[in-house]
Amino acid sequence: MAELVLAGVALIVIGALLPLRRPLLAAGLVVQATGIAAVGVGGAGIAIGGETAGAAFSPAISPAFGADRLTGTMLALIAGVALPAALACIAYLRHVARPGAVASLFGCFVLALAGVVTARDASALLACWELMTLLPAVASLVADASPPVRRAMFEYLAITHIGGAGVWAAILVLAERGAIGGPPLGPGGATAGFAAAAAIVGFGTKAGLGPLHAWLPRAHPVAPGPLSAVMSGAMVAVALYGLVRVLFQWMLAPAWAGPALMTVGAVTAVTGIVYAAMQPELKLLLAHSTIENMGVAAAALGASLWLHGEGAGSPAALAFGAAMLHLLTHAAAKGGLFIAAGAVQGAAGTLDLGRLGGLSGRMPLTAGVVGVAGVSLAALPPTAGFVSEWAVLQGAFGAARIDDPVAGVVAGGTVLLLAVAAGLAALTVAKMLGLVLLGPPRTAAAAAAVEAPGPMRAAGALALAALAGLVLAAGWILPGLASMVPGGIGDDGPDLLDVPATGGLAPAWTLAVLAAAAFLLTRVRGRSAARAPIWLCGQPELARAPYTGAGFTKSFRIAVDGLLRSERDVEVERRGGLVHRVTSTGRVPDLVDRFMYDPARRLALAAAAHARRLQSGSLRAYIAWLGAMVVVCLALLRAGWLS
Amino acid sequence: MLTRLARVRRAVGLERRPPASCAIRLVDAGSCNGCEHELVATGGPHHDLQRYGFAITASPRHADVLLVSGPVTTRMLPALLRAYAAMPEPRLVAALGDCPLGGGVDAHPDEVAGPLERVLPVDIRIPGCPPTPGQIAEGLRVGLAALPPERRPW
Amino acid sequence: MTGTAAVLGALSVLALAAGPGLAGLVQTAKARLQGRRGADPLQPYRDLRRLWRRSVVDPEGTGAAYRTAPAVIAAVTAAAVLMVPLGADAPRWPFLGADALLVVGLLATARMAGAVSAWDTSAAFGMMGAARDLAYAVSGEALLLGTLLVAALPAGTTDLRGLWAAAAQAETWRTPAHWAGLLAVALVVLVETGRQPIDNPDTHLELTMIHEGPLLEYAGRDLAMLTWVAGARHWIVMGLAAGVFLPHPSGAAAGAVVTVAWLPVLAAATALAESSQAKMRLGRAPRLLASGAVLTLLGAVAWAFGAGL
Amino acid sequence: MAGIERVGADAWRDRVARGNVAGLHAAIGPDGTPEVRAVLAGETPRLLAVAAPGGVVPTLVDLLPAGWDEREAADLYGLRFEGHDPHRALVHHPDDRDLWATPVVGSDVHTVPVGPVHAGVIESGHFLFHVVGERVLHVDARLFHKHRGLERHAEGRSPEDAGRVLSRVCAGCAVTNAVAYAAATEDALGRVPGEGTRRVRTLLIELERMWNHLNDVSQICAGVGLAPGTMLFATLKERVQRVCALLTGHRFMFDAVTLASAPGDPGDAAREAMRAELAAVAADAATAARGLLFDTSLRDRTSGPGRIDADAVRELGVVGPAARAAGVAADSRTDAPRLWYPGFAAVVPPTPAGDVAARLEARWVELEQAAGIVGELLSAPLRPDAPADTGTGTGHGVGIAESPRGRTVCTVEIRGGTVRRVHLRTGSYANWPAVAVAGTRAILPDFPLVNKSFELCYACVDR
Repeated sequence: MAELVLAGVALIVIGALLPLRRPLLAAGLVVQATGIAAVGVGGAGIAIGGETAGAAFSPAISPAFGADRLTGTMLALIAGVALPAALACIAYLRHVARPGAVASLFGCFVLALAGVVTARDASALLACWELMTLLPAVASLVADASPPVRRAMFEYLAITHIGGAGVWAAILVLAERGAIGGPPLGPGGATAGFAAAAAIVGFGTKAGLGPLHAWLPRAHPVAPGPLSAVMSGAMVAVALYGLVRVLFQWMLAPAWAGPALMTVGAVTAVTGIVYAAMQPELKLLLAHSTIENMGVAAAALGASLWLHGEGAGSPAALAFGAAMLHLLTHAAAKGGLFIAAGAVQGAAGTLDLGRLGGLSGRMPLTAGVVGVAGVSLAALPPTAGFVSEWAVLQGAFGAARIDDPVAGVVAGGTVLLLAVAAGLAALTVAKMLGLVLLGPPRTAAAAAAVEAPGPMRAAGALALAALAGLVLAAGWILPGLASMVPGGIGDDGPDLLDVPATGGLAPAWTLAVLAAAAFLLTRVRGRSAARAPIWLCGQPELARAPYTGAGFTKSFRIAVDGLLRSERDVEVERRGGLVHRVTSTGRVPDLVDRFMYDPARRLALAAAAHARRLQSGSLRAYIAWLGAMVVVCLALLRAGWLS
Repeated sequence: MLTRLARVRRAVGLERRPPASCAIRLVDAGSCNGCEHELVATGGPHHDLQRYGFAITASPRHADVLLVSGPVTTRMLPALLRAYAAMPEPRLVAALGDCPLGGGVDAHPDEVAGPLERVLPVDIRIPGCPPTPGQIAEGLRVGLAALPPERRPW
Repeated sequence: MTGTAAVLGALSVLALAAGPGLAGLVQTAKARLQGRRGADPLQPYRDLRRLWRRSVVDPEGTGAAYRTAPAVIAAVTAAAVLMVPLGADAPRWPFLGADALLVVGLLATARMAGAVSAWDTSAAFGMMGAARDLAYAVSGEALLLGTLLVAALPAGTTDLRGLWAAAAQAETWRTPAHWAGLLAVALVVLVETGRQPIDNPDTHLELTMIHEGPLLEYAGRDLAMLTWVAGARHWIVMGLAAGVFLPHPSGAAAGAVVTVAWLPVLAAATALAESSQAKMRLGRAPRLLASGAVLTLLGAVAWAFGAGL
Repeated sequence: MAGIERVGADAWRDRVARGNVAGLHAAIGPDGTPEVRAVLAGETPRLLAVAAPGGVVPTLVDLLPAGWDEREAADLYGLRFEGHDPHRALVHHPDDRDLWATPVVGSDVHTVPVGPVHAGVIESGHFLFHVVGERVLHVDARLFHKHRGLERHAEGRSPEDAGRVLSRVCAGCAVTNAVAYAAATEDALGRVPGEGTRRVRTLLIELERMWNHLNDVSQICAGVGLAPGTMLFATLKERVQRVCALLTGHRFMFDAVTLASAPGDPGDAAREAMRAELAAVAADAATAARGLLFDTSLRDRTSGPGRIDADAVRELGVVGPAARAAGVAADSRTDAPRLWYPGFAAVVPPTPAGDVAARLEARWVELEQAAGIVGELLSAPLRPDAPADTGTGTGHGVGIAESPRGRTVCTVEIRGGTVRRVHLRTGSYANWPAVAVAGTRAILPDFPLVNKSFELCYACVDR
């Protein structure tokens, strides 16, 4: 299996070089896709087979790569998103400025992701980590160097690097203590606390955990479609993978880490989905939803860590498996949705939710992807999204049983917050499905939309297959994933997720039975269905007035207006005793931006005015500064100041 | 309030009616509001149309009977026809009051398209200006019962 | 499968037919409280038979989402009905399991199918109802999950049969968590059956509709399915309330009888609750549900403190 | 006899601005040119007219709440009001929304069109809500779906026949409209009814107020889904209507008030039974009202939405209980020489906040007041005047009566024993624009409640 992965990597390298010659663009991407498929199959083989390949983890600072079951799982996840994305690239890159360079960078980005999960020492890990951060920014700027993209990428790099310092700090401390590959760092002392906190901040930033999530909704939407699919589906998951290695494997996490991670995750989930629901643009909506899902996965990891610390092995393993399954299901759904977003943009020329509509009849396959992935994202049974959400909630229920007063507040609160997030996810997905797929088309462009070109359709079909596969295989996958932490739970076979202290789930059978029942009910619906205009209280068809996105979420906003502080202004123009015209403006401000980033930005700008001499404005200079910072950190470490 | 209503119910002492089921949608096609007042009163404790299994529904899609009041003004005619078109088969039309039957107080000929018979097939006729709640309840019950069984909603 | 399990399983299947009767019971009780005689509790069945014989209508411009929604909603609701706990020995359906969280999920799926069908027709009242339904579900799901959490803590499982068994134990009744759940489940019943002060199933004011709004377009058998669903939801939430939170003996036969016997009581209580207050203003109802959820959180905290045990 | 004064176009705006205008309407003047007439209310109501040669007259909308009057006159008589721009159709129903609705713009704005066929048993009328989801930005009311041309139908007939046509304008205000028409006709013919007729007419108009107010409270309860309240007040309304039927032979008292006749005395025993029954209804209503007053769930819904304060009342020309609920103690019964209201004083509710709750309270206090008047009038025999012939008179007349919804003004022009023009401007007509404004400040699900707190007639407006 490891050989397959290596072969795949080689193919991706070749595939990344080919597009530099323009005629070979499509061929290069096909080679890349083949390589990605090989990596994915190899990774899945490793995950299932349980073999370890390549180097083992080592505290030495010398680049080494290898794979274990967790790595294999992550490789499969990366490939699951990157494979359809690579195919989608073939169609998508026709629209960008320098397709060859972007296609090449796409391959490099996938390699960087694979590098992070296969890295077996600190140097390889950090190098791949930095590449993983930089490459999408470079690719985005190559594809489109307009000011908004430049600004978004600047903010992306600024925030991920400020937060990313935590990754360096945590990894270097652990490496220095020999914990990577050696005995895990003990839970006591300031070092462990520092490492855990630095890891949560560092990896959490990259995973989109609040409050350092602000880069994500800026960067993901401006990246080229297939690239944003990989960023939103895989890159954030890789970040949480890093957190798993640190907190679960290389150290015995301090007692506060579990509850803290759970709280951060639950709060992030709600914040992310609240703003997802308010977004007027499809990719912005999807990006905010990614924040939500990473919050959910982080909450499950927190529960697992906590239960682990309390010695509750079996529930801890379930929560861990839940987090990993959630990453997988989210990757499949989000990857598919970003690819579909690319198809929609190609067909309708916009992603403004107010200018789409009625695409279900015109783009059936894309509509299928949006529909199935959306329902999975809303965590509705019997999709894989529900299975993972169910397992996450079971993890939180398990944590609530911990004999500790804090558990009631944190775990109980997490259950409620996750429920709120699930409710909002349904609202968001319903809004997305309605505005994109259903109702009358809102513009002429939407009315004239046609299905995406061949490669894009193939990508969509692959995404659908991944989602379907996850439903059918959830019964195998979840116990398998859970068993990747010590003290795994029993595997009762493929049909019933027969987890102790639950009533069990049978996703595949549930799907089959519900689908059969629904099909039978549509058959008995009555043979002659009369056509009639929609009933509009006696008004003619022209009175049919589709809802707007803001209108759909208004009922919710009214209930929480005190918290959201939405801004609204209605101007009534009166002349000669008559109302001439009414103008309404309104928006929901991002409160994290307003109360955290705006003051911080003002402060930073003021500081920058003093430090203008250091400011060159080029990306290279920032990287140089960053390198210098790392050197300083290393020096401090050596001097023993950081330990 | 609840105890007072219980007293009203005992005082009125309505009988249970033979079970039936019928959904009715009203379209006011230009009435003076008298028929509407009396139709609302039919649902109150003194007459209680629901004990017959009759319900006034919110949408013509749910309705078996289209109940029309008023002389059918030209401005209401399109809406009335749309309501009829919105109903699933089989559908019935009932005229409520003298106006749709053509016997009500006359309106200006330019402004009315009625009587109802001129625009829709009328199955049930409930005369009166306006018919009292009792007359409406009886008119509907007897009118529906008089239909051939295959046309009866239940 | 044991004999008891077979009997309880058969009862669950019978429950598929019983939901509309429960809704009819609420309507009859409401009519009585309003000083009317009203229709008898069997009226929903007569209505269903009438609707079943009428033609369906496919509004122009709608597609598969509109046409399949009633079937999807009916199918998932039927699955949820089968899961209502009637005893500790009830069968675990091999295709469903017996997990409480799945019931929450199935209800959410039905809600989503309704919202999607509303978007498909894009008629204002359906949209309004769907938007409100989903907005209320945000705190409604927190309430429902919080309620299940405080039931699951003493029971030690989310298996509905285990929850049923726990409610039969005296120790469970000594935990504040259970009492918090008991209070919260009353709200769950009102919100999930779409009743006042949250929603008004008898309203004829289209601008105030929640659950009724998306139904306005449906006719014939589509409407019959959705009408059955409205009744079946009564069975689901009242059955959950009775099985998980109300006292009953632990024996299989007596337990099932008492659980089912609670349902008319709950129906009457629902009618009384509905008749004694006005519908809440939009925007306030979610806050009521949220405070119910916070109540369950207090129950969970009390559990964590080990209070009462 | 109400005179008519014709002024030139230059003096028109100035004269009208100084008067107390109770509505405008168009008519055809004696020389065949169209003209616009304004009713000037006061001790003796008068008519002011301006000729519209070429169909053009200066607008008044910047001076007084006459928007609907001008729109109606423009639609029905083809007039153009200079300065009233844009003219939006009111009676006519063009398909193009731009011709009748207000433009409301903004990225998230959409519309919710409701009616003319409503989900409930409600009269036909269309409302176009400009909203963002639940938040109402603007409401366009499009009534006149039930326009039957009754005024035009009455014209050219004898006063009696015209009265019969007008008696079917609206069931809810049948007596008020008949009284206002009779007063206008009698004014035009220079007659004053005797005390007996005045007492009977007052009795009937207050009976009508009683059942209407009971109905309105019932409807407000329905608006918030408080079914027991709905049902209880519906039974009380039913009891009053049964008394009406006993007294006049008709549950809505159709044709009870005509130029020629009024119902006679039912006999002491029957009259006493009616008086006792109405007193019992009033007592029951007071008890039930107290129950509602202390119902916090109801209070929570009614307090706040649909606020029309005293300033808005004056600006919009609101009349009736809606005005009094805002603390404006205006009531045409305080000065009603053609009816019988000795010592009458307008009452305002205890908390005249102008919201739904205040309008609900206004119904209660007025109900009590009406019950008192009815009780007093029923304690003496009813002795209407002997019928009189309307003859072949000529003249203009104005009749004013206070309907359950506010001041109803009827103007009649009779020439040679034939009605040439009759115009009915009811309390509902005056108040509809205020409903749209009150709805603008509400959220969508509160609009039905706001609407029911006014409980205006459509039939009265559409005619």
